[in-house]
Amino acid sequence: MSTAFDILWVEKYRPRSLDEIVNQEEIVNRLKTFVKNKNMPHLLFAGPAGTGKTTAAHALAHDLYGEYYRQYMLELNASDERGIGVIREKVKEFARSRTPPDIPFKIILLDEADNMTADAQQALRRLMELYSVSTRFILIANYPSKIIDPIQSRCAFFRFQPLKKDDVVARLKYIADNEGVEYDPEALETIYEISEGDMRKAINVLQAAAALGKVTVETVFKVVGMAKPKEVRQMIKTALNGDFTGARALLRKLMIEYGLSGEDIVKQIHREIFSNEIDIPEDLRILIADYIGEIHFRLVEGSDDDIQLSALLAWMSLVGRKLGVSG
Amino acid sequence: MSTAFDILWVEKYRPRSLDEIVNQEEIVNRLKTFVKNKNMPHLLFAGPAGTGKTTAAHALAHDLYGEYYRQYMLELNASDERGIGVIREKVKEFARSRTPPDIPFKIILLDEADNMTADAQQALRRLMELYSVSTRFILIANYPSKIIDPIQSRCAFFRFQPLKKDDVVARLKYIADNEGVEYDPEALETIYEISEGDMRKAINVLQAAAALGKVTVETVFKVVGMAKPKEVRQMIKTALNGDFTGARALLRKLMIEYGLSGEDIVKQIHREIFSNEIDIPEDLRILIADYIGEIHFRLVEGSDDDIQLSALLAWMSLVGRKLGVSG
Amino acid sequence: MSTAFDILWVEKYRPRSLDEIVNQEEIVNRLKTFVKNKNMPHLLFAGPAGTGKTTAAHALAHDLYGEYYRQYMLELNASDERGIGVIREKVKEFARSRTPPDIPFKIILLDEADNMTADAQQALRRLMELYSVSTRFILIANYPSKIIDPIQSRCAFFRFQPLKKDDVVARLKYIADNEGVEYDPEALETIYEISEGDMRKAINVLQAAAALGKVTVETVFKVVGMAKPKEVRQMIKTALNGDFTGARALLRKLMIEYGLSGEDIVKQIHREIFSNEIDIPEDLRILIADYIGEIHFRLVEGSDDDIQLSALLAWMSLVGRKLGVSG
Amino acid sequence: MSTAFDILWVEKYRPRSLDEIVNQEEIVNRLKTFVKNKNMPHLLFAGPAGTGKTTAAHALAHDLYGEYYRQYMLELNASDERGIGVIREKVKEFARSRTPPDIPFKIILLDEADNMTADAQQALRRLMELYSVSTRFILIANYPSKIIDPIQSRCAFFRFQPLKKDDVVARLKYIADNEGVEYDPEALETIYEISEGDMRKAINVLQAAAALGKVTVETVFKVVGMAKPKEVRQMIKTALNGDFTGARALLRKLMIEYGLSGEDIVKQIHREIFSNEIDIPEDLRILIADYIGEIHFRLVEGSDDDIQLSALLAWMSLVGRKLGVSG
Amino acid sequence: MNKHHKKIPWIIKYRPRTVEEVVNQEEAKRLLTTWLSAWASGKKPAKRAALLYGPPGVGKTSLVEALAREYNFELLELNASDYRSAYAIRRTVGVAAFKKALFGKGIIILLDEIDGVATREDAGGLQELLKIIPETNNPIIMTANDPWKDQLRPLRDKVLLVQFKQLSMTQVMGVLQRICEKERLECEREALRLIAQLSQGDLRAAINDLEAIAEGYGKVTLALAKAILRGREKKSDIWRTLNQVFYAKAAWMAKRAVTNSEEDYETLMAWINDNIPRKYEEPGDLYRAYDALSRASLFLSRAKFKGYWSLLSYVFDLIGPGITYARKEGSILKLRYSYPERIKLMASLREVRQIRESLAQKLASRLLVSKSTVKNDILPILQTIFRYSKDLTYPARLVLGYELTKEEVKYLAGNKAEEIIELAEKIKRTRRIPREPEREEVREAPREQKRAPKKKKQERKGKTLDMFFS
Repeated sequence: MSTAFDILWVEKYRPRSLDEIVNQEEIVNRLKTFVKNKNMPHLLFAGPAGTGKTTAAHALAHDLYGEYYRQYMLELNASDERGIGVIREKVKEFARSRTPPDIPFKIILLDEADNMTADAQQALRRLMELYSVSTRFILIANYPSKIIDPIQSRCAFFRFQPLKKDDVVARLKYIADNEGVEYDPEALETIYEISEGDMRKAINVLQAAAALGKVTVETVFKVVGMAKPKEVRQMIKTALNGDFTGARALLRKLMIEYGLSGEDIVKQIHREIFSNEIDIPEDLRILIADYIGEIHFRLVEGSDDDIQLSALLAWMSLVGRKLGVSG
Repeated sequence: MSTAFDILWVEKYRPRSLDEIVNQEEIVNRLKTFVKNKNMPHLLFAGPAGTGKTTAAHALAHDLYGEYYRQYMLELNASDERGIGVIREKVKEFARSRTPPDIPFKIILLDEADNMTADAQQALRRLMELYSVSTRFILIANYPSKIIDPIQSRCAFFRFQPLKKDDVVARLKYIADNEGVEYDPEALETIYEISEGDMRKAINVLQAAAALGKVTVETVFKVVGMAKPKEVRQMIKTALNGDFTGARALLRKLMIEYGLSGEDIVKQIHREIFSNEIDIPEDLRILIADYIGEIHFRLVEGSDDDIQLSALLAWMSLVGRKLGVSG
Repeated sequence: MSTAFDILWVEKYRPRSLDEIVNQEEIVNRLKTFVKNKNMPHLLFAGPAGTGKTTAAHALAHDLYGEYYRQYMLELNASDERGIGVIREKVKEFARSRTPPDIPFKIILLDEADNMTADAQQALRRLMELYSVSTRFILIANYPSKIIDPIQSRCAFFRFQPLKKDDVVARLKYIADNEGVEYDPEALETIYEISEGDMRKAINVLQAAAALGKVTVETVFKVVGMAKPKEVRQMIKTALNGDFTGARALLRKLMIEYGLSGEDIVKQIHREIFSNEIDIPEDLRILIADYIGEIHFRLVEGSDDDIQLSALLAWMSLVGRKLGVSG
Repeated sequence: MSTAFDILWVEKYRPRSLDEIVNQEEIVNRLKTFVKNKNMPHLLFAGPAGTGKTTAAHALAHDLYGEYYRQYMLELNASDERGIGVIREKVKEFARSRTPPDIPFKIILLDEADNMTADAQQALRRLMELYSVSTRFILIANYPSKIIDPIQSRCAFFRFQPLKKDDVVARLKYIADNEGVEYDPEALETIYEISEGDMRKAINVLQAAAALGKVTVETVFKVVGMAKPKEVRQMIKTALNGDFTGARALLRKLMIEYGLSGEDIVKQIHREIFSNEIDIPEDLRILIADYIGEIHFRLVEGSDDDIQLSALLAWMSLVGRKLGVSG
Repeated sequence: MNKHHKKIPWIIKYRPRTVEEVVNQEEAKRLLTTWLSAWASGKKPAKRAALLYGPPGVGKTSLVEALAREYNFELLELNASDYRSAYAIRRTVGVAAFKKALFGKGIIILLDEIDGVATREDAGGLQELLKIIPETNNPIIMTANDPWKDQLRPLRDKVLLVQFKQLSMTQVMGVLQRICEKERLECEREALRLIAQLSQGDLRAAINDLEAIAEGYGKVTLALAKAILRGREKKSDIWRTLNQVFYAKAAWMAKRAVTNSEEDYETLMAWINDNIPRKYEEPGDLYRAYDALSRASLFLSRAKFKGYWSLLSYVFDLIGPGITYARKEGSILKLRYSYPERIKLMASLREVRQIRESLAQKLASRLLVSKSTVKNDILPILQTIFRYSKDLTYPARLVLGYELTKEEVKYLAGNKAEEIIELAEKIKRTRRIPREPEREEVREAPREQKRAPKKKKQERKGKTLDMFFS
């Protein structure tokens, strides 16, 4: 029974070698040269979540060392490991361990390197120098600007692009078919929209939705804990029509029925404001986008969901009324 | 009614075993399989307040371990326990304690898990891994979106739906009959409406109404009104009439007599402002809601209750007088 | 291949003796007197990053003790070494070590001294007294105001000025030519602009850009993780023209294609607002600069990048429309 | 040469006996009676930093016990460990130690007593009674209101006043003449202004400025890491005149030329806003101060110096323009 | 000897020796005498410990010492300068509680300043004490300034509470007068009046001040008193500060007034908070003043909780000039300043919040909900039931069902409390309560509660024996 919960599709369908990676071609080609040359500099992989940075690093190691590559690769997570001290210890120990038969270096993979403080990065830089003979670092970061210059200037830089819609949908289809999952094609596109080019997230959503039965637009929204866009739009329209009480009733419904938090809802309102499905005059959109910024900030600071969202809806009905929008 | 003691009906009529739970059938069925198999993954129960999440967890434990199940279940509340450190200690100690005779694991119940910071959740994740051989976690959350992905992907997910009208009304009927309470059937429906699918709230209202005599629509509303300090509305009216000093006297009374915190009172003011029972022009309502948002933010940042509420009242008397509201 | 990544140009081209330092003439002259006299007081070097403070300290020691000066100089980093306790131990041990043949004192170089707490600085002061016979301290700080009075009053004070454009560009040229790097002259000026008088940063950027091939304006912006100013200006203009939706499309492009974080983009907008390349009426600039402060703070507090930058653009379109700017 | 930097003038010129203290006459007279009577109650010395509280305590002990008074006085500093346990131990041990030949009690000096936790103060309070036969306590506090009532009621209270300008300047003159330091008389007054009646700070600034050569207004501002008030006022006035770009140019100059941090500048602006040199309505001062506070908060939370100070100047230009202030 | 005696501080020299000499605590004396005579006659009273509370310097400790002498008890004193961890309490109090006195009728165990038991260093001390109290063979007396502190909550139900009143000015003066006579000092009556006034009922402070003046000058005149006691002029200081704020002529004056004020920020803000409406009248003025105060409070909390002390300066801007220049429309009212209600009500506020907290704790574990749910959802319903029930036997039965304390019933029932408590007691007396009440309904919780005391008893016996043998 527990197995159903143990194998994640993101693991199951993760490409094992560079050849299996179907996008990021330019990057893959550069990495393949390293494999061919049996040599490489330190690497810095940057780009949004779910664009395959970690996968690429593993595939590279796989192609360099073969199937049992993990003994030659030390995986660290900068936000997991407490402090540079721990990292230093682990690197030291790893550097002393057995070297691969064929390749003159081992690999240290440091995930979320941009989460390290500048001080810790300075210490890291020194580690990279110290062990540069026998090891290569692969640093993974979402925001390369948070990596200090001295490290950047020591690394070959790879920028991973967000995945294209077709690539993601094709992959989801492939997995769904392989797993014998029923699905509405529309649902897969919805998954792409929600995951914003993050392949890992997309596959996770697919798996979660599949657990509920056929994958439909409906079930997708259910598992990601989002309200259906139509209902959110309904609430926005009601508010802009000046019917605050009505909009607030819809808000309560979203909070209670979908179990959405204030931040969830604000983000969805923000998303809908910019969708084509809703016809809002530009100047109203501007006003709302501005006010949403304020409300989101207050929520982040810990203010009460209900209070802040009521304020937002109240405000929307006021401007809606003033500008005579009919939603 | 012959015994000397009485307890609250929510306690008295709480289902003890899964069989006694009359709604959330799909969930109950899935949970029963766990009992039958004497095995289960980690669980995540999400859904609005009063839909029976905690009750289900206890019933599950009851059915697994029998009447004295509490010795095999560690109950924690994330917002009560100070920090992950405390939780870690308690979990550690509990894991070491006696194991149940028949089942290979003990249960750790973590309520309000969505109130934990992301960092604390990361630490929790590690705890779940560490003790996964001998324990299972049941996490309870109002907002599943606030649970980090790595935890979600390790748990079987159960979404509790708000209860249906029929279910709630039937339950109320059963209790009322059992307790020998007279009632108008209509009143029970009113109770359902008011409690928004929250069974606990519904039973509480029923009990309070019954204490006043026959349960009628009238008494239900009366009870709901009584359960809110009447001083709140009076304070709002006094302030909007421009009488700051009078309003503040009422504020002090609320704080001293009811022991309410600044946040409690702000929330109640907010609720009143948006209720239909108080007659305020729409744009005034918005102006007030906006300032309430600001004051609530200042309170959350830790500033003084009394001062912040005085400021709110001062502002309300100002706008009240300007706009000539008579509350 | 790996060598190319191992030697940092900042190291390779660092001046070794005071004579090789080409700027900060006044400071260099004062330091040379110390060498001539073979005596000096404690020193405090203050000034922005990359103005040569550490380099000057090393050059001074080099000129005092000769090529193997490092045995007579203890280098400590206040933010690296954990606590004053560690510093005290190291200083104690160092004071006991061999004295230079010719000079009656050894040097202790304490970098980032302004990062020490006031308490630690008090302890440091006592160390300076205790070992004043046989050692001299050189304290390095970005902000001298963070050094406590009793230490300041014991030190000769040197303020390092930011480097001039010509100095920096000339140095970059020299290095590029020496390393056989191709470059657009314009690119070197861009590097100066970006590094704001910080020589170390400038050289690091040069090296990183050179790793990608010919150094062009393009590659420079690529390695520093910044959008091209032209694109940022385009977005600003679009917003100020009142085309919020258009501006937001450009924003999404910056975020996704360049992988820029919200903070990166806000900083770049702030920078462009004050550039000569964009023609903004003064009152508009005022309004925008004020609002950018708010938005940057919200981001620092953890609010959502997309929401906050949308709010900023919305607000810019709003004022743009009101004031009838045509960008 | 090195000696000049080793002896702190605050130490060198600290009065040794009560007779040498030239200000706080009333207090000194009362203390002298204690010496004459060879008896005293517990004492509480309160007042701002640098008004001679610690000096007076030492001088009193000196006059009571003679030159080697330190063996009869136990000094506990805030930087020493002062948990309850330590207080209990140390005081008990000291009380048991040798008594002075002539005076029936020893002295325990507790510096910065207002920094002790309430718990520690509770422990202290009973000790004061228990050992009152053989010891007297002198408590030193900046904020006497932080001393718990039961302790206050056990002590004779001495309030130290901030020093008068003439006293401070005269003392600085005396020291400067004695040390053979050249100075502008104006510079000494500037030192007084900056140190706000804190004699210790004043002497430290004098010494630090003297290290640069002749003590001038210029060098004084240089060593305290402050811009010249005139320049800060210039920036404020420019902003209030509505010339935002001009004000910002001055800001950049302050940041780069003086090497001031954002906090330094914010503090100086705040100081100048209330000066008479800037001619604005009083209520505007408060409005600005409030906004400065907000900006200051954002800075300490980690927001960007340049962005936040630009926002501040922008805001000031805005109100300046609106209200037609001419700074 | 005599010379040495002279050097003893007056607060010790003139501390009351007999019960008679303790000034103006008749009610407390009566309660304590009755309680102690019960002990003396060998009948242990129901509550085996007493907690004396009241402001400092009103004679709590002195009275205990005097009583011990009068009733011939030995006195064992533990105060905040002694360790009071669980271990220390067990070793000292635990032993003394079961010891027979060598001389006299028994041992009074005096735990001074029980509110000063440190939360960390003395961890477990109070819990240990709670175990000893119901069993002790000797009277235990504790003193405290503030009995409503959170940590003392469990103690309050188990002890005899004895309140000590603040001394009046005349009473303080009387004592000072007597000391002057004994010391053969020349004392001006007006000087004594000032000292008494400034002491605000703290006799110890007054004696100290008297000594400070007398020691220095050999006489006590009004002029000397004024000169030397300036530091204690708290009240007049706050009035001066308020005047300087409300009537300031320039921003810097108002700012200086608040910066130089002796009061801590919270107290100062409480004074301003309560006195704004006594000076300002126009709604606009009121609003501006309160908004400034509210911003100040925000800055203060940021300074305090995040450690950004540099932000304090803005607090002063806002509560000084910010208040002054809030007045733009109306004129200034002539009402006299009033003492902040908030400060007066602090104790009762803390009390009611604590009752709410203990109710929440009790109900949360029974109802399987969080404490905040109890506070926000359950308590209002209970209040409705307790206040408006047609038949009060119903709430009375709930009192028994949840073993509510009197304090808790008072909170829930308001003015119906007495009636409900009486009813509950009647029900308890008249109906036989089954050993295991409502087995079906109340499963785990009550059983745990029943089991717990038994276990404790065994533990304690073991410990007592150990103590005798060690």
